[in-house]
Amino acid sequence: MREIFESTIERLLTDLATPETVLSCEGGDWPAELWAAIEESGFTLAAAPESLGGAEIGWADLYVLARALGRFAAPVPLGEAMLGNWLLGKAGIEAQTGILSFAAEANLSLRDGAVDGSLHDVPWGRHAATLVTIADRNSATPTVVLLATETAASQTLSLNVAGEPRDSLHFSGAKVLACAPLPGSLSVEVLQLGGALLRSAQIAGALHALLDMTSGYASERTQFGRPIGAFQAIQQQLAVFAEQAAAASIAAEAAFAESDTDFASFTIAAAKVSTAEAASAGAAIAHSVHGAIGFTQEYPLHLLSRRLWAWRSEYGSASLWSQRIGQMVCDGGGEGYWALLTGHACQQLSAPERKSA
Amino acid sequence: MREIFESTIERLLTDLATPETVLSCEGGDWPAELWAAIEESGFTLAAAPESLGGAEIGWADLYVLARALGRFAAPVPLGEAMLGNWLLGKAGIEAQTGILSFAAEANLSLRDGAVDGSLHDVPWGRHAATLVTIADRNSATPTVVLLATETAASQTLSLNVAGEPRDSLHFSGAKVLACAPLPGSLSVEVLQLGGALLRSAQIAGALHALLDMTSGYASERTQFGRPIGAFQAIQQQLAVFAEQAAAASIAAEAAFAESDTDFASFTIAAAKVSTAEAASAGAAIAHSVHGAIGFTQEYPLHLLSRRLWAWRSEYGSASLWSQRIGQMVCDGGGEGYWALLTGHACQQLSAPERKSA
Amino acid sequence: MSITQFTYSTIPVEAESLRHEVRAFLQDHLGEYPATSRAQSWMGFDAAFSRQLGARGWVGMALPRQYGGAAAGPFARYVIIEELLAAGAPVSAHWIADRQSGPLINRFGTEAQRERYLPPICRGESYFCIGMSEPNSGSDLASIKTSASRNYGGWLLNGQKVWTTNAQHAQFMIALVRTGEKQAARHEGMSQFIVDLSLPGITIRPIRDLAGGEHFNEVFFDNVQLDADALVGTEGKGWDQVTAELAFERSGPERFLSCIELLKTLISAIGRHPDALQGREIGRLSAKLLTLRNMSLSVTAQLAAGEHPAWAASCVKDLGNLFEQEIPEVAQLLLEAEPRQQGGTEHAQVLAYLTQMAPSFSLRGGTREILRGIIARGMGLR
Amino acid sequence: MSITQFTYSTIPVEAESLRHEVRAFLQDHLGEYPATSRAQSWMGFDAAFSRQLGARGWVGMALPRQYGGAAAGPFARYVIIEELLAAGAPVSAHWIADRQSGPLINRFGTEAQRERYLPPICRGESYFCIGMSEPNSGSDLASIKTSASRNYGGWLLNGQKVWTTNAQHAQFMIALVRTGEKQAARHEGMSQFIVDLSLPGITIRPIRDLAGGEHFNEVFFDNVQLDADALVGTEGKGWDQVTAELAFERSGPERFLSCIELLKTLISAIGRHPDALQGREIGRLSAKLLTLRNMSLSVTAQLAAGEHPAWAASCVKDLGNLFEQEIPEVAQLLLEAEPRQQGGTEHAQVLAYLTQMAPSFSLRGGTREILRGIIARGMGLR
Repeated sequence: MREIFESTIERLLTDLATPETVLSCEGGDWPAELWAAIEESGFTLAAAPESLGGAEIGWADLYVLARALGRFAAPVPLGEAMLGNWLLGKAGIEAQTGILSFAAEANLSLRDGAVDGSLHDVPWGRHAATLVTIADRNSATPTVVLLATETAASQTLSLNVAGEPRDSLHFSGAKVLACAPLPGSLSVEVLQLGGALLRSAQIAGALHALLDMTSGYASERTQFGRPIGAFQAIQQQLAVFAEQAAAASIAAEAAFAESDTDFASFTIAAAKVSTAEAASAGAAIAHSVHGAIGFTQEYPLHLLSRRLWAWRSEYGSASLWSQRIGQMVCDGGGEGYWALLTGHACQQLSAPERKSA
Repeated sequence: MREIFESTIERLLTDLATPETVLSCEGGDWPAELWAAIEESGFTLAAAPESLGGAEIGWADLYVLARALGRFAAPVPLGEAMLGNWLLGKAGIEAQTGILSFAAEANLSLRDGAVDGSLHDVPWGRHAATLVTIADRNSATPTVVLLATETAASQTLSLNVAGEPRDSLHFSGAKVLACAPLPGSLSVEVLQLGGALLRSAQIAGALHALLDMTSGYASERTQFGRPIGAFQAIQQQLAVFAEQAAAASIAAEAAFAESDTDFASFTIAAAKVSTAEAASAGAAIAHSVHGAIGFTQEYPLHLLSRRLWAWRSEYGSASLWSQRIGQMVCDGGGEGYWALLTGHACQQLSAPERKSA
Repeated sequence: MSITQFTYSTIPVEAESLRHEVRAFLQDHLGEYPATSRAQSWMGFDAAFSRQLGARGWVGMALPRQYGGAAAGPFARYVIIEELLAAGAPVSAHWIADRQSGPLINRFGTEAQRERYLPPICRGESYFCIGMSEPNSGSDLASIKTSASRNYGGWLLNGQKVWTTNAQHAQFMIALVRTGEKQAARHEGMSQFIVDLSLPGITIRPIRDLAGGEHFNEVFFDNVQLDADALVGTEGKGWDQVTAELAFERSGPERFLSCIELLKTLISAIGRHPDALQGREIGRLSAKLLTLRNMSLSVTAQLAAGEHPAWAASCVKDLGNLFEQEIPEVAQLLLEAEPRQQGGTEHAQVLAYLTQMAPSFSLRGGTREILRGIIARGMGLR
Repeated sequence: MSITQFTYSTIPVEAESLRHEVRAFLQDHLGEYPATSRAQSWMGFDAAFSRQLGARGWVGMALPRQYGGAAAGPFARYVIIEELLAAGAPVSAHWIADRQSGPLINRFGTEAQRERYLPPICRGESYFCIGMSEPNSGSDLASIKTSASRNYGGWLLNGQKVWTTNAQHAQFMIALVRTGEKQAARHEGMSQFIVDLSLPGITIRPIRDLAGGEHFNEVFFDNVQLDADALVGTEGKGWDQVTAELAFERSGPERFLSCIELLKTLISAIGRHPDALQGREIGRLSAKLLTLRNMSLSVTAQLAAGEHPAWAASCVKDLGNLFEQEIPEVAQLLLEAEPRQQGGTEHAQVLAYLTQMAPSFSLRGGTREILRGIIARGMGLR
């Protein structure tokens, strides 16, 4: 399954998510042809149950899709659509075709089938047709809602550091397309966790591509009469980069594998920490090895490095997730530490507090 | 002045604080000959006012003494005696000859000329004849007291990671040798600041010696047919070490220079942070470059590295002093930041809170 | 070389007294200047501002009085520069002329060159760029190929420079080019020229950077006819002159203040009650900054004393770069404030801008590996 | 080589089921063992404990049944080992025999050697050390000089080894020595021998380390007469055999658990209400540990599949070392608990001990520079 998914998405992205397309989409252009091809592949519906129009694929197998999105810096909310349809499915709502995104940051109240409030940091919010989020988060009955973006009273446009849309949408008495109670097995932070999960795989993919680009450059570029990759100082940096990329890769894969049915919050948190730290180290080394050329818009390095800088912060920084792990670990004390680590798939973090600027 | 001080102490320590002496004193032996020579030099009294038996030398000039103590890993409380006599002088008490140390950590109450309570982490407490500390710290009238160690009811012996005595002394109704109110110009944390000041200079000195030892070793030791110092990876590490040693050196010197009359708490805090971080980096690089030989007791590297590990923690870790600077900076906000940095000599940290294990 | 070269040095009172004056000037002239503009630091271009600084005597102030300078010592210039940088003032127009080209012409130029070029520099009206790197030369400047050959009218210039900061705004370039055959000694046969960028045969093409800005340029020379007096200094000694020039380039406050605006917006965004992590990191960075400034002042004192502290200057540059590049990294860990190209707070926008610019800081004046190589050489290891 | 080599792998159920058993055993046998002893990790020596483990079948368990082993797969051994290390059990007596010498003899030894050496190893009674480094050889093992020359009775051994862990306690050493002239190919002409350390002509001198412990030794060979069957494997192929052996040595849990006891005392000392800095650092280290373990398990799966993941193993080793060495550094920043050689809390004593031992962790099985060189080679850079 994974092999077919991977080869399919790779073929599709190789053709339609070229560096030129990615660059042209920064700032808000929409890659209609790419999205059409993705919809046709059926991937947007993959995680939903078969009974609700999906293919009931688990996250373990979807890992390769999210990683490929990162490797190609794909300027589309495919990961977001998969997660949105997965949550709709959990709530018993029919899977959505079309451009679907989600909001983990929501301050939304639901009354009589209509919502008031705002959604923040919505990926491709300006382009999405529908959005999944959770209303009445702090009540006894948090509710999964599906909204049509056209019913938003207003939008506030934002771009992350890679020029990807991260918009806010404001609703005032807008009718929901569908709603259903959040199942008791899911926490209200399920979309935050899902977002962290997606970004960890995208970071792993982007790091992989960036490592290949950087070691290739080091082999070709000569200075002082030999390839710069022949200098010990450069070799040592590239080795560190490879280690970090490997750590990111396995941390992200572990998070998907252990979340196949329910989100494994400890492993997801660890994945976001490991990938965010690897993103920082990898982007720095890639730029250092490339020198000036890597700083130009025409060279594709920045398509990856700028996304690494964006994604490491989205759905919780390395600090936020570290602190949540740290709180859980300290709750268990030194005596319980090893058992916690080795039994981690069953461990869940307690509810978060989010700092904001 | 500095040149004479430096050449005098260096001659003395070269003769009497040999690596063999330092090693033999670890665990608690007392270098009587070394201490006798130091007392004869008059340095223990240097910082006290002339009117009270001292030489009224400012800290700017005493920097070279403290740095030399670090360079030679000298197993004596000369810095402690200088600080103790300085504080006695501030309080109008006659300078003390003999082995004098101090306690920054004190929980001592004074009544009718006698004290109850404990002193912690006292350098060479088991050897000292007299101790300076501040009693009634949390009262309206904190008091400088001079105690005879023989009046202690009991002692709890401790050694830091370099085998230097850091003892606790417990007093119960012990008569003080002298006492006087702490001058209003001094904070109750004056001994903590003074301790941090001394250790920053000792770290700078030890790093200097360790850098020389390590670059010398790298030039002599051959592997794969050439000196290991010819490998780019080793060169890059040694360059980082040199940068850190330079930073430590100037940070410590700045703290002494700006504290010539009153302790400049911001600069002292910055010195402890800079030297503690340099200590960590320098010790790690020195051990990494030396390999196995540096791990043996017979090679003198560890006489320096183990002191760096001890001193970086004493009188406040890099975290503690960073947090205190950070609180002060945040109090001033972004707008006031640059003025704070450039006017730093006048800035004082507010009173500390100390975490303990 | 030894770390004892770093001796604590303070700014003399007369230089320190300029600080109040320049702060008042900046308050008047940049009062409303937004943080997102200040974040450009010495990349911000404003010719009118440069002329105002020139009118106050703060451009080329270290140059002799007869050319419009103030014969000021290094510390006076230090105070002016660090205040401008700390405020994020737009100094890029005159920056290179003030910092490198003016001192170079004063030191190596002829009397006629001094009289011609230095007064407009001091007025803040004459802008220079430095032509060093070429395609494929990178850190290995001995491999440059652009050449000037003697002809009837002086010199004929051909070739190409790249990564030339501000070439699109500058009137002049100081170009390092080949004037002789490539020698056995790799650094011989090079010379420096003052190239009037308005001459025929010169094409300047800005290079767009990853953040969408245009600071770097490609500059092409196609049979550009230079006058005989375009040569500055001695024919064939260009490398030695450049090396002397680089010493100025390695230890000033521009080596550690590039992210000061982000540090300021970060501190304000954190507010008066930092948590233990925020307090630790803000304090740690502040301690480093204080120490770096003391190191930089120490090198300035050595320069003022006529010494050539290449080793010490490289220490400041490398530590300074690490510090500057660390600030966006730390910032994104202290607040859940995602960097924003569009929308978001001023802090989020400054964070986005400087996160993207930070990798370029270690391209300026020697890569990390090369700086550390210089230090290792100073320690006798190579 | 590619990072895609790291594929998430879980411990098979039958191996995982051993965990409960070994935990119960450790609870029974190490209940009161103090943290300061646990902190010695795999440096702690206790022959009685090793024999108890042997009796449970947990020493040499990967060896064939006919020699006393359990023919267990790599994951079963992994579970046992990580539980022993996480508990700080004193495993040093049998550690090298279990981890390196047993597998080596099983792979390269003769049937007679297997029958003679493997059963007592599996009983936890036979202890080995590894003689590799020599004075001045350091990381450059091709430069070793200790030699064995053929004579009437077998081989005559002369020379000196150094940094030999546990030689003072072991009955046998696996020694890499020169059996031929130094060749053009630097790594030829070496062979491995099983040296009975009770033979005449052998002097063992412990080396005191910076913390006062004695783990390393110098071992001198003065005309030591070895039997013909002391040779293990093929004459002249010692280097290849050692290289194969090193693959076992680079990626196990011993590569990142050396400071686990300090992490535990630190967590307990912090208590249930970490501040923002403490929470961040404890969580960050825990995330790293989880990731390292997943990497290590991935390499184990590759070994189980008969692959030779040298590149991947070096990644685990280098990251693991960095992690282990970081723990004392972080610990001293999170609490004002000064490390104590004498007095102070148990945490302060564990901190002192591991602060001092940590530099030695990167001496084991290849320095940082060499490991990174292996990785760079795997990437095609050299």
